[in-house]
Amino acid sequence: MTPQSPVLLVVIPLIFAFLTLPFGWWRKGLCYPITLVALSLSFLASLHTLHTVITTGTIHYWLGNWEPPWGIEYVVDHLNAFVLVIVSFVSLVVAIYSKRSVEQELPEKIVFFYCVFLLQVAGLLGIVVTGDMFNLYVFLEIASLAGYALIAIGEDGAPFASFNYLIFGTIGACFYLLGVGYLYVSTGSLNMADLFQILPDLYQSKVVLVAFAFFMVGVGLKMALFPLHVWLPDAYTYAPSTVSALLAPLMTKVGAYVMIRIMFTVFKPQFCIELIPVTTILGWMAAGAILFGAVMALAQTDLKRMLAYILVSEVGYIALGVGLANRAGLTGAILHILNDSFMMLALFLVVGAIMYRSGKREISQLRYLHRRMPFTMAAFVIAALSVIGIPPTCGFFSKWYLILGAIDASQWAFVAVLLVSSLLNVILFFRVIEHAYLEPDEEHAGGGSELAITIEEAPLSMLVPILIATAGIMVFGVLSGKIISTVIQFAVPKCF
Amino acid sequence: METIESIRPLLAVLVTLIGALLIVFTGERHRNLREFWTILVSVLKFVIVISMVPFVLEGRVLEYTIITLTQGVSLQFRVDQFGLFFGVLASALWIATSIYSIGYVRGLNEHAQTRYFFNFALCLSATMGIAFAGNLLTLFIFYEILTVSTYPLVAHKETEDAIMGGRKYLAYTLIAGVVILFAIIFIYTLTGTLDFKPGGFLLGRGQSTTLIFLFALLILGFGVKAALMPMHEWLPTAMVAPTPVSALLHAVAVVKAGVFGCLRIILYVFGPELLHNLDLWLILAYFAAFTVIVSGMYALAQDNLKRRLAFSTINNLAIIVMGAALLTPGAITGSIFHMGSHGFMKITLFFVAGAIYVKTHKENISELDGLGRQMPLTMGAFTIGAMGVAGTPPICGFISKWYLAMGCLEAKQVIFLLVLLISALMDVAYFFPIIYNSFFKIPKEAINPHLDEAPAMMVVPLVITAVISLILGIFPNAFFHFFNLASTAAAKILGGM
Amino acid sequence: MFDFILSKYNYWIYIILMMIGFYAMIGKKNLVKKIIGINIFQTAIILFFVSTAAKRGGTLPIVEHAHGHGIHHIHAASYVNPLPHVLMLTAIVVMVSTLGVALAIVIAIYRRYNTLEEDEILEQRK
Amino acid sequence: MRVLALLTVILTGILLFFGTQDMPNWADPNSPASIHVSPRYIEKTLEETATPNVVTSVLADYRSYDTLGETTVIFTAGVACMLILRIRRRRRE
Repeated sequence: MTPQSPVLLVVIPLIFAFLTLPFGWWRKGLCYPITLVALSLSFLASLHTLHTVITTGTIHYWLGNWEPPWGIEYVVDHLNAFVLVIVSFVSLVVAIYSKRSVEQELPEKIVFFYCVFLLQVAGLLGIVVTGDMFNLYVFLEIASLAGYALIAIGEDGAPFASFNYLIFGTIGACFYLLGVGYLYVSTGSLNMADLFQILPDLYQSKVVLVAFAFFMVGVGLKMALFPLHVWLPDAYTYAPSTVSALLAPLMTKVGAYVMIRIMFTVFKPQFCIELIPVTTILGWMAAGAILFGAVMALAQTDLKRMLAYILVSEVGYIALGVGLANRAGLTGAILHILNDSFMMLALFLVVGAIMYRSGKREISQLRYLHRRMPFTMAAFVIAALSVIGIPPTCGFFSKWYLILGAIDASQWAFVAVLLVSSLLNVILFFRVIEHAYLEPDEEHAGGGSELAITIEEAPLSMLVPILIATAGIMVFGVLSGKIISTVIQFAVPKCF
Repeated sequence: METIESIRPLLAVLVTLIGALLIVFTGERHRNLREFWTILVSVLKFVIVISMVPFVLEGRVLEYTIITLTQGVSLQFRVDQFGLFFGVLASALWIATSIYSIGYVRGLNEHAQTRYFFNFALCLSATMGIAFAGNLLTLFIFYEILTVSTYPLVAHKETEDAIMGGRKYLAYTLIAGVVILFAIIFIYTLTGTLDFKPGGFLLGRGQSTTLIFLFALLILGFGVKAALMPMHEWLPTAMVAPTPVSALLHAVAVVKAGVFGCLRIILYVFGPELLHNLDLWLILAYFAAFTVIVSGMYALAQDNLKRRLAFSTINNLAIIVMGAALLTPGAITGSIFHMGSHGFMKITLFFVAGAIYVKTHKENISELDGLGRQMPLTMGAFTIGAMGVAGTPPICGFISKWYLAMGCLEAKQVIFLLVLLISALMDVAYFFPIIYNSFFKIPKEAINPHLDEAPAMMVVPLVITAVISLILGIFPNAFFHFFNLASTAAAKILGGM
Repeated sequence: MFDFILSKYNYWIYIILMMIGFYAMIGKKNLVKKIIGINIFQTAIILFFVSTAAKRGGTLPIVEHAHGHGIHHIHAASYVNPLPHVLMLTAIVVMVSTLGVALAIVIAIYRRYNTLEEDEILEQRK
Repeated sequence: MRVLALLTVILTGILLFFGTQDMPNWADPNSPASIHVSPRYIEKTLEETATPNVVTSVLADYRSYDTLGETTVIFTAGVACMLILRIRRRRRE
């Protein structure tokens, strides 16, 4: 018997999204618990899916019981089961966090906010779980539309940033659709597994080459891969805290997932490696992304914008791992999908909490913050160390595999980029940490000055998610070997 | 070699980690309780560490694997003689340092004391992890934790100088970290394993140019913390830190971790045979000898007491590396033992510098005239420490230098013997004036002629470490067969040859 | 050569349309013109899809004699390909939705800046 | 900026032109899309769905999940518009 969990994990948030409207109409306060219930159920379903995949192998779920390639099929293998768990868990954590932040930032929009929030999550999950090219497009649009709306309701510059995002996002989605069309014209199929079988005979066809190019550009726009990242910094800076915390970890990672899926399970790896030098180009773009993101981040005075540029650089790591096109590199890339989700989650949650308490996020305004919000800042430090790549945080281990992959591939330039980027991140984060922790102007005459500034920690509903994310960073670091041996090594395409 | 599964090394690491958490949650409001945790944990840790001595002396190895990190490499502790030697040294000196610290921070009414003790505990936890690490990756993980947890200690004063010192420290050590990481991953791609093995595991792997390159990277990387010249720049700058931190940095945790890393690389990764084949040992020895001489000259030129001590540290660390590079039984024994003896002696010297600062707020050597009359115990301890560093019998520095000298002869390299002698002369040259002036010179300005020592919390530890230096000089095997640990480690490494 | 151009004329039309739309999206300064660009772009894609469904000699994909008696064989070749039509029905809806959200955002922008010209908005945001 | 836009558009156009060379001719009954997958919809629609209109049967049966997605997209757009356009009610105090 096929388990129902793959479809449940998408449908549950969908149904609950519909439910938030009538219930929210009746009692505004019900939206938050409804969202939590929906996402918890979805998370449980994703856990069940992952468990099933680990124990019995790939799940094929035929929607409406129409056999593929005629009907739509959900294919859940180790790769997307892994990403599903990440997506549903991160969104659950953000949902827990959202309560106070939304009440403060968007008091009159609560009902619609949670509805769109759930749709966003449903869209992301739908992208990840599907095995059909066109179905992916539909859910991509659900996620994108929800994303545009959520970003547009942020602070002053938000609608304009969101409009830019909409333009680029639509170009990306249209290119993707065009790619689907080209593949359809040359094969007659929309099913990924079916395409995987048919395509090798057509690798010389110019239609397929162009389709591939459109896929890469389209997905590159969605995952904000340098130099297609232009929409990202503005959008994630001006979006409401909760939304940044939801989209920054997930949207780009889901994009990265789609890229891996298309490159290695719709097309065959040798197509991207030998027939056309996609992976090489991707590697260099990624190297550019890593350096560009870090350097631009250095130029920022706004903490949230700095994080947005760091995100650009982090996306580069994933792309670099894919571009290395060997087992270690891909392991690193997939591991980084997990690690970076949690790092970005923690960082954006922390910024949201700081905003909530002080309304400030200029780096120079962070003074004394370690006394007012000790736990939040501790979480920030741990996340920062993880981005830098200090063991035993999880960021170190993805770097480990990426460097391993780069050495295996004898790509010394990439090794250098990875190492240098660590150092740039040190400068980036210690600049912030110095501001928050050290107080050079002050006279330290009395030991009693510690008590002068009272603790004003974020409310518990925000603090707990932050601590969960931070704990995740530490735990995934220590458990990385375990995660790789149970999931990721099967998620890497077999021919590597 | 018999291997025993034992959780003790993990406990030794964890106990300080838990201690650190207890310190944070106790906080500023309950100072005495917080300090109680510090001392309790340091004593507990010491007990755990010495409980491993009997096993290791019998030639057994205690091992504990926590979790697999990546294929063929685990987060693993393995306690052998060399690691245990370092572990005993660090945990013993931590007790002294924590008592001393309490006296120091209370004497000066320092700010952010909780952070200070927290990071101190974290540092020690990391140091213990380094000592007991069973493979390069585990070592590296704790090495980086040590780097990060030391940063707040260096920048503790939060003055412009302190922040710059902190930045410099981070820049040097993290760049080094990156270099080491690269080399480690490279070794992993060559061999698929990173487990330490007495006598090395790289023999016969990879091309000689690659290996030379890797060796250079690793020595440069670990050499930063070990303050080998020209990567020493951060160390004198880091002297802005509170004195107990300097004591910890210089005698125990950071620089010794660097030297420990170097020795692990030389003796347990590359191994004597490979280094002989590649002729790297001689180059390394010359490199270290260069540092020995130059740092000695620098030390002569310093007026700030702590900076002079800093350069003296650089000098002694280079001697340790030089000894290890000679790869003879005597030299290795001497260099391992010198890690310990230098630890006890140098911590005494720093304790003295701190005690002087707390009592008189003086930092410069030229101001110390006649201080011996005011603080005889303190300056007496200083005399023992200083003479020990110079290698005067019967203080423990003599024994290590004796073995090092023997090692030079065994390796038939008289030039290094000369270097040793010159450095001993320089030690005398930069320490003797201090001792003489403080006891016999009549001060320019009136100084308190009465006995007026620093707080007991500070004097007691420094006297104890001085006395231990003396005892170790007379009975090198006193306290848990200290010397035996060093000599058996050396024997085991060379057993493979 | 002439034959090559003629036999694929559906593609040329869609390519030209798409380039016009694409240029409007990224080249125009007025936000509403950008949105119009989106629409042209998407319409081009719809045309492309639908044109691939055509079959010479095929008719509407509604099966004749559906309620006749007995079993008679249905030839797929006599009906055009239904799948692109279905996909485009979905895509049209997606496009309408995008248009709606885009217009909503534009209204929000207009409320804040009182203009829809990109450079004027950028001027105000400095 | 406009030059850049024009350049991008022309590049895209060239790419599209390049791809079109290998496209099946217009209304070719033997194009891959006409042979693979789609024939079944036409041939089996009566038997499997009892719907003579094949577009309907694909839309509402074979690929009905896409249609669910489609309705969700509209729903999303509607809620999104309300979310964006809802103005803060300023309390008159």
